[in-house]
Amino acid sequence: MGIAIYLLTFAVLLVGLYAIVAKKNIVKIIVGVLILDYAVNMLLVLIGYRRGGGAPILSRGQAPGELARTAVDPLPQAMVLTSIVIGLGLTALMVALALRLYDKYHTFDMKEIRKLRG
Amino acid sequence: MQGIVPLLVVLPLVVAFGIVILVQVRVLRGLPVILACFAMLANLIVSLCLLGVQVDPIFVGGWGPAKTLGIQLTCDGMAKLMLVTINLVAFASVLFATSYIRRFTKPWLFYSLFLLMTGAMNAVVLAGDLFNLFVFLEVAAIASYALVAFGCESEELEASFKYLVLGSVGSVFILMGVAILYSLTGHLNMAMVHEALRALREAGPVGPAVLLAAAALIAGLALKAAMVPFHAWLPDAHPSAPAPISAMLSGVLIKASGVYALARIVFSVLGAQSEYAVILISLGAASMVIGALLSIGQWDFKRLLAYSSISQVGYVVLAIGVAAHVVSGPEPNRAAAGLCLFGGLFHLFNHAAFKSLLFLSSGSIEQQSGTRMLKEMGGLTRRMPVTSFCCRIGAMSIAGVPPFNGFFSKLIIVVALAMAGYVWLSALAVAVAVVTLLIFVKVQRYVLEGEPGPKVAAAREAPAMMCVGLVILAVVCVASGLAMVFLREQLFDPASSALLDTAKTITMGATP
Amino acid sequence: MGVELFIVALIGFMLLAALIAVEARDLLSSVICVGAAGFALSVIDLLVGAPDLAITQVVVEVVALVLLIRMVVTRSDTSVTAPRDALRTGLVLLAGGVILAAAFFAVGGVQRAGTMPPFGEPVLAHAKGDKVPPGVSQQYLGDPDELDKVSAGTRTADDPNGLGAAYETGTANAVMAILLDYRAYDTLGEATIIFVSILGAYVILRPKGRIGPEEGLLGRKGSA
Amino acid sequence: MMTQGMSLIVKNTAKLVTGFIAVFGIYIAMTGHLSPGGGFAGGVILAAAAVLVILAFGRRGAKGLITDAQCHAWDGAGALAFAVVALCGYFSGQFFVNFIPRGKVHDLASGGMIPLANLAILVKVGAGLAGAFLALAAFRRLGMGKVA
Repeated sequence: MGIAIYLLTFAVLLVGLYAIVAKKNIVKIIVGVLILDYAVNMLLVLIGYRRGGGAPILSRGQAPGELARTAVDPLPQAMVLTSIVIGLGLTALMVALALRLYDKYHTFDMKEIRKLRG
Repeated sequence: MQGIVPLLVVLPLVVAFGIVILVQVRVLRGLPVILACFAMLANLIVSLCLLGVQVDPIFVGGWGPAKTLGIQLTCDGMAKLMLVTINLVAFASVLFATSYIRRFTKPWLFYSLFLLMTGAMNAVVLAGDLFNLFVFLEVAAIASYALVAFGCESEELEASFKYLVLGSVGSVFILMGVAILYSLTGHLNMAMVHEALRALREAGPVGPAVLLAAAALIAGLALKAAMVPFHAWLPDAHPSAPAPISAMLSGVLIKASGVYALARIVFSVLGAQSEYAVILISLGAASMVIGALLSIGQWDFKRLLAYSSISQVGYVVLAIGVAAHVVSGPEPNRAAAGLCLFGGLFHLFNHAAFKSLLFLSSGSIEQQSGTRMLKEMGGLTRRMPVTSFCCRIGAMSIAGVPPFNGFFSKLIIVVALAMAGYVWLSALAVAVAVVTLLIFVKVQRYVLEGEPGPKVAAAREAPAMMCVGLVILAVVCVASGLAMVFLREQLFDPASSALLDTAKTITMGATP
Repeated sequence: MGVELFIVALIGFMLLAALIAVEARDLLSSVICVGAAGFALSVIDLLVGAPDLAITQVVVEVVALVLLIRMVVTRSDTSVTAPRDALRTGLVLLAGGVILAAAFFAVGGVQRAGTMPPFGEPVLAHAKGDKVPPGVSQQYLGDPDELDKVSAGTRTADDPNGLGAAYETGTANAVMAILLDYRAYDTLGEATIIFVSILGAYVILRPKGRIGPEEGLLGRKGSA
Repeated sequence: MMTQGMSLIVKNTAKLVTGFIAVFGIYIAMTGHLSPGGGFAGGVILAAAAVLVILAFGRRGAKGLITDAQCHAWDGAGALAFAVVALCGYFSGQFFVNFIPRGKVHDLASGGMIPLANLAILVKVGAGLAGAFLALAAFRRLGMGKVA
């Protein structure tokens, strides 16, 4: 089961890669980048999972030793938080670029854009 | 002395944040320029001051060194070399930009992004932690995506989009590699990962997981460095940017976030194994040849320079790869490896100087004549004496004409490759050097000599600040060639031994 | 086992949503499918004990989705008509096959030696004497034996060294402790990234880049 | 027609809930060191409140509440505040050192500089994203004018 989980994650990554390489539409390419981000974030979260583990947050009245024995790995979560932020920043930038390109060429199609550019 | 290292990163960031606030106050409109110049000057001075000083690893937040809980900053010889290179080119570019950027709207955005990019590059170079490296790679990359599109013209937007998409694919691969390495070792600190990987290797052969991580990291970083199968974005992105940014991108960004990170990861994290070395050698050789061949046919000045960047960075990666291969053997020939690294790193420094110089002079020519096409230029020697003199120095340096620095670094690479037993690669390097010479003879013939075209007739000498930026880099080009022996002792030997020492610790216990 | 089944189902859903998003003819549906995949990811985050990520993923998804929908909805050119590029598709299939095969080896589909640790057993779960010790995260969470001593009263917490985030930083949430104390420098980078990308968006959305008449750089007429 | 924003129902609902959303964002950020959440999530929620206002009332209508210049200034100020927190540590020994007493776990005032850093990030992210959305909304009309 564990292998299936990892392989499915890589499959999601490949779908994103496919969209970026094979698609010509700007929106589809943006979608591809988003999917790539999801896939790699998911890989990181899954790496930190400990079977039966809870969130690495000490709740009131919980023994700290108990938490240290059972909690999932907090470090990948911190990494993913940063990575999500990067994804959001990239999305904002890509949307701005896409709007600007649409403004110049009136299309989202990269092929058309090349043609118009001559 | 130790304590000032983080300032290299924080000062540009703080100034960049400050500019955004200051600009809202109307009376202070002129301040961003001055602040940016002073921040860059301060950075240059700090990085030069660090040269003679032994800096121990710094643990941010005080979470070390007993337990490496925090992020480590490594300021070893290699990092110092890169810091000097980055801040030198950045200082010259920002001086150049003070005049150049006047024709763009909202120049404060430019200065803010420029400072953020430079600060992030300094941080990349100082990083001793895999994830920290990734984060600041992203900062530098995102700033450069925006700067490529700074003119908001159609071509620039398209180039920026292409660059952004390919760049983020590269980042995703790098993050994937970091994730897999973390899952194997439980550490992010480079030294600790290195240590844990060595323990794993002593227990058994290199596992598929390490290979996948290495492949992901090398592919991602090669994308950032525009090595040949991954170079598609560079010839669009670099020429589209404003000239000071082209100089930064070609001169230092692809080296800090590509070549430097590759060398660091291969030597200090994964360990110089022959598998990785072979990959580096083939990437380097392919880039060297194909970049040069693609560059011959170009008639757009900046595009030609961009293609030749691919080729010249190929030299550097080739030399580093050969050094890694030499080290990975059972009885490493340290002298040959050291010479390879010296050649590679010297060429890295030189390429930063002359390619930035050429890009800046192309920007100066473009601003005065309004064209980038070689055929429309000509006869600039009389019209723009300073610019064309600097341009000539840059062209002769990159072509490898004897008294200039490019000649020495190429010569050392060729000799070192032969010494390490790679005669064919050495011959290839000579052949590419000849092609490069031809390319830049063509550049000089069309840009500087001949009859002035109709567009160039009105051209005058560039403003003083732009000339200052050009002259600084031209002086560096000439001086680093002449002072090679001195620089080798001060700058390059510490850098190459920093790489070799970390590589040595891992190859000692390695099983083939 | 129950959690793993859920996770497999959710990733399967994500895969499906991603495929639809990539192949849909209508751009709006494609964007919405990506949003669905993002929300599925936040549910996965909840299942594997990462509520911080779940919250962040949800709110980021909402804002990103608003941006994307605004981008698509007001443009007239919202559907894809271009045929597939057979060469590139083939190339991707080939590369994808290679990557999947490499991943299959790396996650331990064939043999156990030298692969990634199996799902649910991270390095953190290793014992101290194992070949690969638990790694840095155990130090963030604290040494369980020492923490037990503190709870039992046989050790005071005056010297928090080795007692983990709760004692060393005074923070109940270990993820926040890592993010803003142990690795705060990364977070400076993170804040810088969002700053840079927003400045970048301003740069790109300026109505005009250059002062003076717009003219193409290469001598020909610029934009349409 | 977009300049006037959306319908009256949307506007009134937006008026009602915007405050709650903003307060929730601030709450999430302030308790980030005790429970899930944190400055970044809180900032995005705060920005979502601003986005709601901009969408409901149009860019012109939202002008009384949010302007470009304000967003720029707060964006920079938040980032600068975070850097200053870092630099305070720098002057008390090490870069980014946690210079404030740790306090008692589960208290609001625990974790030393972590709540401060969370607040700085809240301001930064909230203002930054709101500003970016404002710029995108402004650009939309610019583009519409050119489309045939």
